[in-house]
Amino acid sequence: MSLKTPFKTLPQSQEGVKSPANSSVRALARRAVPGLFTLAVGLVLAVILIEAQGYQALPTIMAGLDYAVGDATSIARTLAWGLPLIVATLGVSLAYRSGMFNIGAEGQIYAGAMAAALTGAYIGPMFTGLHLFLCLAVSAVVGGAVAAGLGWLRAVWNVDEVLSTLLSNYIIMLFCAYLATAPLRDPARQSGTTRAVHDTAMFTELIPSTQLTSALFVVIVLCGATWWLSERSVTGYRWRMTGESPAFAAASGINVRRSRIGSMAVSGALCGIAGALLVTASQGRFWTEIGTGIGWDAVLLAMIARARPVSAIIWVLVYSVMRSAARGIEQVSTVPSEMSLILISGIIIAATARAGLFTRLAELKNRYIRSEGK
Amino acid sequence: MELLNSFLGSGVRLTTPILLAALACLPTQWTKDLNVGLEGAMLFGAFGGVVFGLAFGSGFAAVTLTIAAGILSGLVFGWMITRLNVNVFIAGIVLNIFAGAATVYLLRSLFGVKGTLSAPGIPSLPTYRIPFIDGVPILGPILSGHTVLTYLSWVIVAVALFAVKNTVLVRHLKAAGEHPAALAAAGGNVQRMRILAQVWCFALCAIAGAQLSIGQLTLFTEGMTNGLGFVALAAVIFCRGRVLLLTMMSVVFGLASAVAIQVNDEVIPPQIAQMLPYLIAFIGLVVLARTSKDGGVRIATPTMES
Amino acid sequence: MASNSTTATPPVLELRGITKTFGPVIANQDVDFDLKAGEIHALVGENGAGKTTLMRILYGMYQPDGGAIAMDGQPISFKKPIEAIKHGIGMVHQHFMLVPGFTVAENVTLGAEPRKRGLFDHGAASAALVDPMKRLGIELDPDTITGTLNVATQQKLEIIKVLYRGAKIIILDEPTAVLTPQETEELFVLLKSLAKDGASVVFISHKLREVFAVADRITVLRNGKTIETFVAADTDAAAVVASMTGRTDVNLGRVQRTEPGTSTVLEVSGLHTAKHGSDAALKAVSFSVRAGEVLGIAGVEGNGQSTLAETLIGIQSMTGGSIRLSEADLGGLNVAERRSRGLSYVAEDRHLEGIPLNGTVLEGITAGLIRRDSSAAGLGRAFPRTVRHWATHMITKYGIKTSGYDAKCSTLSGGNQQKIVMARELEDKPECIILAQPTRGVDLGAIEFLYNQVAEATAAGCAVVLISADMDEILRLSDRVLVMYGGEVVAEQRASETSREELGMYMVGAQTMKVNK
Amino acid sequence: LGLGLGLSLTACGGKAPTAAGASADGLKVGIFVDNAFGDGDFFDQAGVAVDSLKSDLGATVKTYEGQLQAQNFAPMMQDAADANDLVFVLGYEAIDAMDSVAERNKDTTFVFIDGTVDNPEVISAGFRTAEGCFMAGALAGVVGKDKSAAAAGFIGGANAPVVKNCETGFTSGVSNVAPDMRVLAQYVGSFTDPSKGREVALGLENRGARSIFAYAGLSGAGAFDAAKSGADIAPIGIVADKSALAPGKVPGSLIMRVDKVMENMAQEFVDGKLKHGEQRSYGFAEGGWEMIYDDKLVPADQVKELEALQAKLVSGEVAPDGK
Ligand SMILES: Nc1ncnc2c1ncn2[C@@H]1O[C@H](COP(=O)(O)OP(=O)(O)OP(=O)(O)O)[C@@H](O)[C@H]1O
Ligand SMILES: Nc1ncnc2c1ncn2[C@@H]1O[C@H](COP(=O)(O)OP(=O)(O)OP(=O)(O)O)[C@@H](O)[C@H]1O
Ligand SMILES: [Mg+2]
Ligand SMILES: [Mg+2]
Repeated sequence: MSLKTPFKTLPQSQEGVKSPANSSVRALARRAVPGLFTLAVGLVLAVILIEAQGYQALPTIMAGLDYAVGDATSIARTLAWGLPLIVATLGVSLAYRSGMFNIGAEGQIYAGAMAAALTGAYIGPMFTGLHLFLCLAVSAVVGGAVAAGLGWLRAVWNVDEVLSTLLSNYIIMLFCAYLATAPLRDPARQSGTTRAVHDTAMFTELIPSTQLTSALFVVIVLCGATWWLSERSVTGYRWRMTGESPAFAAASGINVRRSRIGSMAVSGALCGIAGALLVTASQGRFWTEIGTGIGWDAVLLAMIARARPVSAIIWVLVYSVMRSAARGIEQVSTVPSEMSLILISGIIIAATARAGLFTRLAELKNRYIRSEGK
Repeated sequence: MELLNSFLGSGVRLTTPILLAALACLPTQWTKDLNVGLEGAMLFGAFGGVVFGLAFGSGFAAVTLTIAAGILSGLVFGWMITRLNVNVFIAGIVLNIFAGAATVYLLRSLFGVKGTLSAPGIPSLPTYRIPFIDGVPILGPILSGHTVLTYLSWVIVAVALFAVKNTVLVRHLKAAGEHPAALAAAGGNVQRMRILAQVWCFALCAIAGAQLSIGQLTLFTEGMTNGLGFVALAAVIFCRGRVLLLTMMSVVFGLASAVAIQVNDEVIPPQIAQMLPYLIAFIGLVVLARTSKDGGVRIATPTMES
Repeated sequence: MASNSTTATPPVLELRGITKTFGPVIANQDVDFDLKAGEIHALVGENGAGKTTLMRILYGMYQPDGGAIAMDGQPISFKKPIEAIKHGIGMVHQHFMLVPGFTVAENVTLGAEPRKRGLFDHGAASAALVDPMKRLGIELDPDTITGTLNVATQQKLEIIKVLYRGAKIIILDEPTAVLTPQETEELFVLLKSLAKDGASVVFISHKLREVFAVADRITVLRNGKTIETFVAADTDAAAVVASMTGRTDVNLGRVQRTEPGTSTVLEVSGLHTAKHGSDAALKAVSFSVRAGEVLGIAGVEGNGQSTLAETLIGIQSMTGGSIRLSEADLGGLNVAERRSRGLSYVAEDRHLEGIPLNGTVLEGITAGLIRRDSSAAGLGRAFPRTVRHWATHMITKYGIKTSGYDAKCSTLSGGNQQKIVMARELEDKPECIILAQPTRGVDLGAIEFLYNQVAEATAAGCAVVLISADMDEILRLSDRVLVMYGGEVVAEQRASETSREELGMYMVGAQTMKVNK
Repeated sequence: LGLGLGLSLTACGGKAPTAAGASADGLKVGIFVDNAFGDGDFFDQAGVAVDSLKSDLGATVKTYEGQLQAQNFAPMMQDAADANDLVFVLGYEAIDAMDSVAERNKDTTFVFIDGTVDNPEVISAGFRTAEGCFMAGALAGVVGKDKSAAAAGFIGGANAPVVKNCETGFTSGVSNVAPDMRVLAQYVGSFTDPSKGREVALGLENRGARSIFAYAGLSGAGAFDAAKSGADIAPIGIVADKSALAPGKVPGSLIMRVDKVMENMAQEFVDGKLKHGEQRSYGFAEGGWEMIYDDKLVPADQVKELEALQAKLVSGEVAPDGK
């Protein structure tokens, strides 16, 4: 087979050939432009929003950042908040890569949270590691099954998954709400919550009163695994090709149905685990609003990260810091914490519009220069 | 009979904002720039209705100014997705999130309140009782006693049905979506069509929102659209560009919500009843994909490239 | 230079020194072109030579960076297509500019709709088609949905559109790529009659036979520059090819191949399929291909060739019959399994099935390698160093012009994209390869290279099924030719014993011969 | 850009943010709500206490809004514990977070409002919901009788136990004053959807209810709005005086004196009389509930009748669950 031809004598890929030092510096600078641009937009927006409320912008922002990342405890809290979101965002990204727009993250998170809450409360107590594993596994299976079912509908019956996943959100969330308020309600509670899980189904806190638990390690492992699966592995290649061009994938022998269902299953499983983390690393039980909005956050962050795992993780971290900072700002001023959502909206639009904006500007400049020349 | 009347009246009222939002979204589906930000646009509309209503003390002024603001926002949104190449799907989701946050922020900044803005100064749109029909069982609650915006939504349906058949504009809108290069090569203006669709979308969402805040109620509540935008979106995706089907779906959703409200919690738990519109849409989607040739065609394709 | 400066009639249209760049790419550089009333002027050049760009500038779709355009001696510049249309310029684009969901009448009148009281006038729209249709001698129901028409009819619709707009200057960008010889002939008759009526035609094509059949003058572009303008009657194909490629040794005749072997590799018998999409369903298709043999399959598009290709590789399922590859039944196998048994496939739509358009060259070229390499299944690494080196090797071996294997496939030209496909499929060392439209839109240099690769593969014993709409391609490459019509094989001939004209008769169903079933 | 930014950062004035751990002397009180203020209901009633706590006790008061983001509950609760001596917690969803934080921060006193929590570190202040709703029911019955209504309407936000409790009290209240009157109960399925609340109210009106009591948060505002825009229903207020929502239509309101309870407890805390683990229960007798009537809509004799009934309820002569 041609693989065995002596490669060593072949020229390396052309990239390696041309890279003098200063051009790489310039390339780095060019790469930094988008980041700086969005940062600047975010900062300007923040200043406006804070000043509009009658506060000094800089000290207020600093106070917020101090609250979010000021010391180890703050960082731990901010990170703890972001953990489930990271997992969910990676899950959504994974499906996006195979062209499956899993807008149903919210529903899958709820399904996973419910599954973990029930496993944690009605099974056990038992050895912690095992119990936690069981919780995560069950929620992964439940979230995965939901998503895989929707993926199957798309792959085999051609049911548009954008709409089916969107609708599944409401169906699942309302069904979970029904379970939590009626048959599976904790009788000791006045509102719609399930029973508390056993202590053995809770992650242990790493830093006291930060909610940063050993779930961190689970998330790190999941990050690594997802990155490998999506970007490096053969399966990831098949999924990406399916997303890129289903016709190409089919013609070159990739099982498109399997890729679609498989990627949805893993995507749903990750969302399910995100839900499980909400229970086992934080709430200790399911309640009707346990993950409100996380699914949509994940969808948005996955899109803005263009479904690339590393970029998704970075975006989630930035987002977490912003949310946390806004909570801090709310405590020291009357600036509503909704500011963070306004900011992130602005930043995302700025990031996606940047290229277009620059082309428009360049166009204007050209037109100007041309008119000068005439 | 009383129960039926109340159910029908309720159904019509609940249908109105869904129908308006769905009609708003329709042209954006024709131009293949499906605006998924209906929820957000409606929320701004509802907010605008109350703010302008308070400022000018008249329902008419409130609706007019809200529509004007909608048109302006539509221009900006359209400019972003056409000239700045912002992905319309991302922009739509961002709009939803942005509207939720910005209305809260503004509510606080402008009025210093949280949650609900309810003031005696907020005007409400009058309802019209049609003299003879009003008392007729079934027909009465359907035809009589609604706000001008409800009747407007029916007029828009009729106009849309007519326009699809007989206007050049709708043809260009559809061409801009189905084969933009063809329209451009034939001398049409693709960008103008795409922007126009968004302007229409925002203007009608403004009306839908105003119907919520000063038509049905006379107050504004944070997040008062409560998922209506997504229900409307489902109707739009479902109808595949056809006005009549869109109208039917909106009515079905409206009636399903009415059922959910009227049914007793001992018969069906409220959560399950609330699920109804979504379940209907879901099952309909599957049936559509199985039975019709274009059922499987996806229309809402978010794209990932930058 | 066989320039036209001596001719008396002043040109209706003159382009002087046109320059257009796309970022770093210079698409047109100082291009001169002129057009006279009543002439058919062919524009030829290899892929990426800048033909389309030049015409788009003329049509107002692009703004030139430099140069001037004059019409009837008056300087003009078009900001938008509509301005060009108003000046009587019509363009039939390389890719159809028809809205599939619209009716014929709606498509033709798009952008210039007849109105009554501000509304679309259905009656007038239908009536407006009558005259252009009469001029072209065709009949079409104005209420037919365009998407349901076959390509040839859509092509005619494009011309009706141009005529409807009252164009005096008609640009056709590769209009014959999707037409049969007969349809091409019809088109030429039409163009000539239009020219006789005083219209001027710009005709872009890669097929020199066609150019010589129809054109009065021929302008050659190479690398964005005007090389030469020939008077068609005073020159020959070799001169034009030399001008296009800058080489004099391009082979335009039959490709040199070794004699085919005797053992049967692919055996298809009684193949039936259900109807799928716009292509015909297969009815009792039977044939066999020997090792080292090239079996050409000719036919008008839509007569089942695409279905045949997709059924052979396993994308479409069959409803009856059998496919055997070296005695093994491929019946219930999926694409991957068929490929593992030694079947390869070059898809007809390169951008859709051939390559991942937004993927990298690496991802496109290694598809087969990754599928074959079982050790990498599942969670293993998709692109270990060996695979990347192999890809680099292929890029050099096949002369693929790219900045590296990390380049996006969409940044490559059509010919280079096709080289990726061919490299991938041929390096699979298949027992049998199905080539569907392997050189569609590929320039002469690349075609020659690809043919040689096919010849090499047959020399190594590979059986080839060559499906092509290009009659020259079939006659240059194949040993035997089957003609398909309506999903059936209606003729079988040895390539050396038949002619374009004879095959053409079978292709349009005017004649059938008994074929062994 | 950088220059402009710098200028705007320094030049623009405005208040400085109040430092996070400001160490003013005196009592420091935190109020944590699991959702947010602005519900026009329970949480806002607690918010009423802020001013009086500041003025009467000279306390510094900080508020914390969980905004139903469960993940934030524990960290915010921890912030509240760090910054305050006394923390009032409102909202059932925050119980778990409060339990864990209270156990870790024994030097901070946590008071849970409107519920009973079994935790030796937390003080519970429960409201006898059925008792309060009983009087709302009695008012509904009286008003309905005047309009010779066949039924009284009850609108619930969700089918949760507290709401069910209230429905029970309401029903017994109605039947105590108007034994023949039916009670129509309907659940909105949300505490934040006024337009649905309005439709439910209109539905109840259609089925014969003339007085309506909405235990449904913001969704209840829809019932008032329906009355305001002409529906023939008398909406009864809950938690606060709701007459402004439908002027001239509200016969009375059942006021939940969350603010008073909080003030009193804060005073007791200052006096050192508050013991961790205590479980208190508030009704009309303890000043937890209070009825106010609109004397233009409810004649004086009826008010008297109702007040007498309330006295019986307090004395135990009448049971709120109708037994
Ligand atoms: N819109 C564009 N953006 C960037 N580059 C372009 C664009 N259009 C054309 N080019 C580049 O301009 C050059 C000329 O392309 P053009 O399409 O005019 O060639 P052509 O002669 O029509 O080729 P073909 O025979 O393949 O149709 C090519 O190198 C191509 O890469
Ligand atoms: N909008 C564009 N942006 C960048 N490159 C483009 C663009 N349009 C065309 N090109 C490039 O121009 C070249 C020629 O374009 P063209 O559309 O004529 O394709 P082609 O090479 O002729 O292929 P085909 O065989 O499909 O006609 C290709 O390299 C293509 O990548
Ligand atoms: Mg071209
Ligand atoms: Mg081409």
